[in-house]
Amino acid sequence: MTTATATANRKLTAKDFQVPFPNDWCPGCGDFGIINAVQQAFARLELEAHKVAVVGGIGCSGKAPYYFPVYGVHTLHGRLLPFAHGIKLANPEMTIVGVGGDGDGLGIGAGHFVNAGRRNLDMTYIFFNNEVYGLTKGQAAPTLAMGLQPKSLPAPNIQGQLNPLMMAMSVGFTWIGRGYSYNVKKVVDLIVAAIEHPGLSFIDILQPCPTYNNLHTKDWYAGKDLDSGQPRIYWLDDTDYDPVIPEGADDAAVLGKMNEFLTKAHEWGDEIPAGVFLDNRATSTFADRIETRIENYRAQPPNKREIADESGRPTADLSEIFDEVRMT
Amino acid sequence: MTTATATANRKLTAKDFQVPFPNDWCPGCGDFGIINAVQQAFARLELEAHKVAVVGGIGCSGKAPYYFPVYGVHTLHGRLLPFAHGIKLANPEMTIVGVGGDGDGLGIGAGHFVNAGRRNLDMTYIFFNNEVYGLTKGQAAPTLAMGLQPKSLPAPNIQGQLNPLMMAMSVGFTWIGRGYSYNVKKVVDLIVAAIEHPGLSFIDILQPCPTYNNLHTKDWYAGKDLDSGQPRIYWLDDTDYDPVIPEGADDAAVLGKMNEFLTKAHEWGDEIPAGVFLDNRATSTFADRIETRIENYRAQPPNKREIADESGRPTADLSEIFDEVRMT
Amino acid sequence: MADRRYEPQSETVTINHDELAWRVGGPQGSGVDTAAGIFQRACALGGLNVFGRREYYSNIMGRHSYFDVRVAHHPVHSHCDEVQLLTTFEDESLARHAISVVEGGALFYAAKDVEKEVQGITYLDLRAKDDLIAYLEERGLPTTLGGVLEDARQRGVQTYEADFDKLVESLADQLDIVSALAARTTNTLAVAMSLALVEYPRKYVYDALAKIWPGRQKIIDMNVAAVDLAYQFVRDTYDTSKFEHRLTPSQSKEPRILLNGNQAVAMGKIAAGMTFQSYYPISPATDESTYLEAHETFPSTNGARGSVLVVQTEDEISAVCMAAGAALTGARSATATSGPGFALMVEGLGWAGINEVPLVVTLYQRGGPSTGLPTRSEQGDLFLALNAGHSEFPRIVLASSDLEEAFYDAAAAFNYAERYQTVVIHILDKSISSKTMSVPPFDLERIRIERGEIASPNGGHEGPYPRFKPTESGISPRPLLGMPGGMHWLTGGEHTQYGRVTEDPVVREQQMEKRMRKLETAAREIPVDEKLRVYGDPAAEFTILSWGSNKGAIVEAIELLAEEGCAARLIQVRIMSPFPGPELEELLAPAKPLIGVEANFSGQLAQVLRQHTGIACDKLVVKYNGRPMAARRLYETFKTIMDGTDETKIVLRNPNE
Amino acid sequence: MADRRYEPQSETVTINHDELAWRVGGPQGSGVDTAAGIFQRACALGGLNVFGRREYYSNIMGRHSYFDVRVAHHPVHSHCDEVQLLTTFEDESLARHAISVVEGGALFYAAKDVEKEVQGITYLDLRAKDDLIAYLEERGLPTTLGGVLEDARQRGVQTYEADFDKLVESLADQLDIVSALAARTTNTLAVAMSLALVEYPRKYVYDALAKIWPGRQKIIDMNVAAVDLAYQFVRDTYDTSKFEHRLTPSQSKEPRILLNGNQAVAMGKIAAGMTFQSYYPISPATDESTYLEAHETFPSTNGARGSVLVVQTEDEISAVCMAAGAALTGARSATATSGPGFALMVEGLGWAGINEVPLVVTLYQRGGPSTGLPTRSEQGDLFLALNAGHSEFPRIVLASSDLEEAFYDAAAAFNYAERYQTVVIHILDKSISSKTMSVPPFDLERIRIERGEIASPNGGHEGPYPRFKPTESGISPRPLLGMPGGMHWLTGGEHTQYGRVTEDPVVREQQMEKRMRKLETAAREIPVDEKLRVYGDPAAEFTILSWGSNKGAIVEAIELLAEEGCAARLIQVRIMSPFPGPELEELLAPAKPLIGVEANFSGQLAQVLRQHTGIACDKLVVKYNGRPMAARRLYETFKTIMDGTDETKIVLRNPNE
Ligand SMILES: Cc1ncc(C[n+]2csc(CCOP(=O)(O)OP(=O)(O)O)c2C)c(N)n1
Ligand SMILES: Cc1ncc(C[n+]2csc(CCOP(=O)(O)OP(=O)(O)O)c2C)c(N)n1
Ligand code: SF4
Ligand code: SF4
Ligand SMILES: [Mg+2]
Ligand SMILES: [Mg+2]
Repeated sequence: MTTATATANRKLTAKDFQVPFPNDWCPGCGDFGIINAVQQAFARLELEAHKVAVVGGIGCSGKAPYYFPVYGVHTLHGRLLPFAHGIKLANPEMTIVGVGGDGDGLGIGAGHFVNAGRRNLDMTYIFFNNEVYGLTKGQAAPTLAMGLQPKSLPAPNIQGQLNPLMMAMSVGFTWIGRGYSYNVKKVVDLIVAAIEHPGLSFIDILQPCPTYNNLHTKDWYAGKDLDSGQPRIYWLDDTDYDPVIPEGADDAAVLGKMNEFLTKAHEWGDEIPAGVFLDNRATSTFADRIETRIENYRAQPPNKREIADESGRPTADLSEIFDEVRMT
Repeated sequence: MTTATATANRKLTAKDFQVPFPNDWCPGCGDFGIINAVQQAFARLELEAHKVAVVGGIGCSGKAPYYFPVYGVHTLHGRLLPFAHGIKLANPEMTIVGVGGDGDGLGIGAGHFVNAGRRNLDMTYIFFNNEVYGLTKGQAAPTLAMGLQPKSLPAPNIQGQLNPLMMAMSVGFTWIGRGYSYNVKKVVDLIVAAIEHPGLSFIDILQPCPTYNNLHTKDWYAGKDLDSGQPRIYWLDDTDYDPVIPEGADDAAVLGKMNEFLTKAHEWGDEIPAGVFLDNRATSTFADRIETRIENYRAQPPNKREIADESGRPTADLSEIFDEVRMT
Repeated sequence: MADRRYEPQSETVTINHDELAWRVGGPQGSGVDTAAGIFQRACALGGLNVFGRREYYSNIMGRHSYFDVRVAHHPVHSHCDEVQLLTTFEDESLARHAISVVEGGALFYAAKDVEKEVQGITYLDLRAKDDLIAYLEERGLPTTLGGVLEDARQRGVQTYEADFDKLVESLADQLDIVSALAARTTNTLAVAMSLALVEYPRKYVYDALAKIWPGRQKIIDMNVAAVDLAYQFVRDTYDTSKFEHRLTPSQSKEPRILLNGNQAVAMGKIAAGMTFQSYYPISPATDESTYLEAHETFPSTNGARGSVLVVQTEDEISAVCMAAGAALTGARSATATSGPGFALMVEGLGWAGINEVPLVVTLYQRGGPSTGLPTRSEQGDLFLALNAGHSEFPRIVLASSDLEEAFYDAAAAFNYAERYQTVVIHILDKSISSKTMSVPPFDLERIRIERGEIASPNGGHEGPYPRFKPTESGISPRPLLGMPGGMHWLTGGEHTQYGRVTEDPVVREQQMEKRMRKLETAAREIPVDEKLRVYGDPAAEFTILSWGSNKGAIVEAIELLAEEGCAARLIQVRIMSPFPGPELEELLAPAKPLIGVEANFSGQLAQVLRQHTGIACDKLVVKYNGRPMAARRLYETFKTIMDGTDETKIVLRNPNE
Repeated sequence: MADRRYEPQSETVTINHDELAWRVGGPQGSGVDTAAGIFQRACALGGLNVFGRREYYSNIMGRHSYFDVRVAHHPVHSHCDEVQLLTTFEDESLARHAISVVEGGALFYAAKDVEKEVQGITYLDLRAKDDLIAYLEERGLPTTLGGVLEDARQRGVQTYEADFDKLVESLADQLDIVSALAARTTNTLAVAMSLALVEYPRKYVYDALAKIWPGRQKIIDMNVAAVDLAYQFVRDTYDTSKFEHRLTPSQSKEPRILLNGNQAVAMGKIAAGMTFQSYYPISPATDESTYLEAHETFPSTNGARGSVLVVQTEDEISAVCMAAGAALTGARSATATSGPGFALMVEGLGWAGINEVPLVVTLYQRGGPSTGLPTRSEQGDLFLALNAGHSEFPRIVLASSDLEEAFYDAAAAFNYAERYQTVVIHILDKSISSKTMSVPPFDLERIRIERGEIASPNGGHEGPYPRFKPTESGISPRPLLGMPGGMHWLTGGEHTQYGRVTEDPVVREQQMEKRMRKLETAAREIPVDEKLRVYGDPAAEFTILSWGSNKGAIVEAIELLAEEGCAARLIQVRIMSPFPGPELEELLAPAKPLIGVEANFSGQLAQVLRQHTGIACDKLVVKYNGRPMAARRLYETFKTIMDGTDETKIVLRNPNE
């Protein structure tokens, strides 16, 4: 395992973003496809490993950071967004990818999810949507539809379902996509686009959990139970759906797009749309906004500012501050 | 102050729901209108005081429970929904009214807001929307638009704005309205309807904070700054907007209503809609769902079940439970 | 001891030949739990006493887990670090546990693994690999599982090879089923081979299968066939004479139930009349709540069907607030969690404290800090349980040490909560929660439900009800939300007797004093036998102070000492708040030496003891590798102390668990 | 003492006539803060030493607030329960505080209030009303403010009536402005009347106005006119000879800044090079963060503009996690909160602890438990600060006692955090945060920034960086997120040296021991003078053990004792973790009696002392009504103890604050 850096004579490959440690997800878990896709996306983007942080929540999904030779941060249940925000705000040069479960993100972490939307900080949040709490053995996640009973539940789910796409849109995520973990190629494209988007990106990944979710399995997504036998998932880029809110879009344009989004996000059942749902280029990033307060924020971000001279003396000059309260 | 109970020869009035204690909101605060309205609504609904709990968050708004001679529960910052849920679930006979601020509900409390939507428990949540953190002296609430600078902020707000109506709809509240605190009459109607709705109701109340919100003042809502000089607020019941999703509505109907809702909820500026935005009668209540698991839930709710005989012996009969694990 | 790595960890212990310490290991999800379940049930159905200990990774499939089962004619309360019989069916279990089989013991292994390099075992921790390889190299043995087996043989262990694939094939042939299906009996085969080896009557194994898969006759039949095959195979294949242990069923057929700690607590709660439980999933607490969910309704002596409303919340903050809300209505209400979840409940506990809400929180400690060792055990949360909350409010903290206490304490917690109208934290740990034991069915006659002082507000007062009226005991009659005439306010703020917020300094003092007085009342009223218990020779000077799940192992260690004529006693502290300082001062006066035994880094109980009494432990015996203590290791340690070791802090280590 | 209610609370104290204890009260939002600000600045600008104490309700407008200011030629570190001069301009302040004016003192009151019934004062607490009415009735006085005034006169207090409405009218006339505008000067009028009474040169008042409203000449002019009017009015109207106190400016013009505790901490953080602070608003911590927001950029000796990125988060959980995330990149990072917010940070602290993140948390204690007394003071959170988190990790807990310590400790906290790579909790309380003092400008030369061991990973290693490599000190060089070659993992789970999660028992022990070793290292390295400080006569047996904001009052009390020839010393504990047990054992050996003084219910420091050393305090002097201790009350209490009282727990009460 060495530092992944593209050099003049060598392109990076997914291998550069793999680690020689065993992985302990269940055989056939949808999570594998996701990390494969992330590895490929990193390579395609030619990221320097030390400038990347993969920040995980807690859950099977939350273990994903262990599988990249970058800065891998396995945080607390529901808290990947605040940790990721802290890292990115203090070191804006880093590429931040959040990886977390649906329980993590919309159960215990929902408050951060909602308020992260308000900031539009430049990072990508990959949401592992398996409809269950995997690591605690199969309880209902907030993404599980009411009335369903995956195998660990003693009775059908009595709580309603949240639609992660709707949630992301309602709170202000500016790039929203959906992937399917067994279609790695498409997921790679989504991740690349999400990382390239300069604001807060969200990817809902439909991630079968063969161990606990016996309802929405690989076969189900493949439509094996349907008369048509056709896969349930179809791709928005094969339709004329346009996810873009262009820079400077007016309110009516934004509202129009939101309505289209809503209609698409609502689709489920025999036909499930995937791909890019929203690409909002009209909203400023958090870094832009910080610059209105701290002009040299990008040049002198919190992690870079020189705070002491060689002998450890503070560089901060408090004379102005003292003057405000100076009496004699 | 006596127990408010309507008798054959006397109708209840708002007075029956007032208390003889001083109130310490700032003069002119929008909160006064809200409690007046709640008191009138209680009277109109002829509620028995002991069957009502007003559950508050923390903030100026959170103090509202002190102003009713019912069970008044002043909880923790952001936690009114979990406490309210606990009370209602254990004693389903009670009428529960939540009263809390915008910071309380969509800042620190956002996670509960989101997940309460999944349950559709029969209670009413009155959301005091003043766009600031009143009690901590005027910081930005999550409802404050980006770029605005109410007087306590040292610089314009750099975080985005959440739309409470959108939020409530996205997560599953089944009755959603908006009021304006200086129009008490309309607020009374809204509260009555919200309480009568058998599921989770949400009322966004535009609540001027004369002390800290110098932008959206009574005058502003009255449209004094507009060329027209007309009030900004208009009422949906004066339009042909229909908030109802009827019982048994199909998916397409639901989606259609959501789109209409979205369009209305998005309106802001010179014309601000208020009134009933959503009245969803198609979703089952949490109590209905619990009954699928515990048949006698309504007759023997947690607070009523007889758990001991006169001599304190448990009524629970564990023989079946022991039998499952009995070896010899 | 720090570098005693892959090596036998204890003196060889003599355990009677008619009892057995058995271990089965395998990858998570491969049926290890089922195997252990069959084994334990077979033994328990034969009237034997069973003690099971489960170790597993925070993982769903693939990582190593194992089960230790001790079986005896007398009750057993602890596992052994070393076992007499080990069953493995893949590489990792053999590599990890061969070293823990005692001289004269035996192990089963899968034929196909012999050539496997230790280095190539997928999930074996690097540290463990390195140590094992070094151990084998030192002894000139090949660094393969073959080397491991050879070492075992050199240490006097019988090694029995089994070709599980072949056995599965024969079973498939015999039943005319596909091998994939037959392969599901691998764990049954392994268990049955163990039981065949100790010549245990196979009818109990049949019965066990019926218990495990009630009503699922096809599966039972297939497994019965597997049992027969295994018994046959052992008889035909092995020389069993070298392995002397034999297990005979017991004549006595006292009633016994076999269950784990999570279940015991759940049952205690049901018995106590709990009607509401909120929870957010977290190991090792989840199983209690999911058990309750699966037993949401049950019969009731009054004819009506009883029930517990179990609500899965969005997080632990919601769980604690919801439970508190429910408790206000008079419902007996609780939530269950472990360290990280409890950490999130701190603010909610304070609210319940100042509002005098009878709230029960069941806290299953696991390895920490932070996410720590989510599926391992530690007694690390005592400090937090005692101090969770800013400023001060009275709380009862109650620590159970075994399944019986877990049951009765779970029930008692509600009495304390309602009597003292405050937060009760019932502490257990992972090792109790996943420990299985055969115990007499719990006696509901021992439970009396006391609901504390409930107001009857219709007695004619005017205005709001003085819910928080200062009293001498600190306890004020409480109206339940919904009672006519009982209206008052509740607030996290300091308040008047009506519950209205106040900042008046005098009222503040009154309320603070009123609340804290409840702790004195509780200290006065709770019987000393509930506060602490003494085991062993009460007159002994050699005194062990401990709490919680260590009890079983300590008591057994004391018995071993007693057999050698060494007197010792254990003082088990059960109520941590109000801390029984005065009682302990008296009891501990003659202690010499005083030895704190705890499964945490710094001896938390010992520190709390000193905080309250000034008494310091002379020695501290601690274990913080996330695994429970074994009786015999404690026995050895106590001997070392009796022999006059200089060490004041002795860390129990066992790299092989 | 418990029923000593509305009554003078102290023996009449003699304070030199050239110093002054002054109080101003009024409804929140009516300008009390401004009034006090003018008064303090006027005094400070005259070279006097100023000490201000602010009391206010958790309310925005209308509830009672008051400000105590002590002014002297010598430094002052404590307020007085009794004052010499009281300024009021409405009913409630007069009703509350008249009783606290000493014999020979004076008060101002508004003419219009005299007839007002005590019963009719809107926000006066019921308890306070009842007590005041009973007091007046006992003395045969009318239960009106007239009665209150009459009582004051009987007690030898000068009462000066002012018709503020009339004064405002004359001002309006004089300046030709509307009365509503002129009425805004009411507080200036009140302050100026006080200063006129003590014949303080009015030019300092003018200067104070300019300081308060820099650049707002119109407002200044109006207030200058008000000052003149008030001085004139006092001279014309009152017989000032009966009030003997006079205030003269000081000749010495040593440099002084006037600020409060929140500002001192903020300045310390800026000086220390903090570049990131996350926060969620909460009293009494908010003001620090909003001060930082308003001073987000500042000049820097290296030419570049310095800055602190301040982020308002959605809650305290986010605040602590975000700050930890930022700290991982090498940014000096902190968050500030108070009890309820800190309660929510417990899980996050554990994560920072196990990941060895240099994270500073500034904890402003307020009255608890729960929401408690949000704007009042308590030292109730020591237990929580020491024990927040399940299981164990090393933490530094540092408690400041005054504004200077607040500044230097705020800076030192980052050195500790980075040196020991762990969580530092810097504890203060509401009384420090809102205390204003004139102090010498802080000396940045006393600050040296030490960044601890930072890795230089490009030094040629292979593979992930061994971030958590066990070392003797427990400290391992840390790469900052973003450094080339420094890649490793971070996890709340137990981990290998690379930060990968592990459940290996041996690695677990190594990491646990490595982490906890840092505490020993810190205990060894931190100079004793940082750990604790001794005041008074170091040879005295009479020993007071205390911490935090009580220091000022205790030191003054000791000085008063010394004046009478009674020797006493204070031992102030500053570092609470690692607790300086050995140092204290030595220091406390001759203590007789040992008296714990704390602003909490149960003597938390005293208990921590006992936990670590076995030493118990002989007496406990506590105050838990949410208000700080006054020097003279402590002095009286110490005298009682010297006189041999039997009481072991003495509660300081003052119903009139
Ligand atoms: C504060 C806290 N509460 C609970 C847990 C226990 N826990 C671990 S993983 C998990 C749920 C994981 O579900 P999800 O986020 O959907 O991830 P998945 O395993 O499905 O990928 C929970 C509740 C925890 N670690 N921390
Ligand atoms: C855990 C916690 N954090 C912070 C606070 C401090 N606090 C009190 S009120 C408040 C904000 C109130 O704002 P909002 O909810 O909008 O109510 P408003 O005062 O505007 O009605 C905050 C942050 C608290 N009480 N508890
Ligand atoms: S439990 Fe489900 S989500 Fe977790 S690893 Fe297994 S298959 Fe994947
Ligand atoms: S601060 Fe604002 S919201 Fe609070 S009481 Fe005053 S006006 Fe009302
Ligand atoms: Mg999931
Ligand atoms: Mg608000």
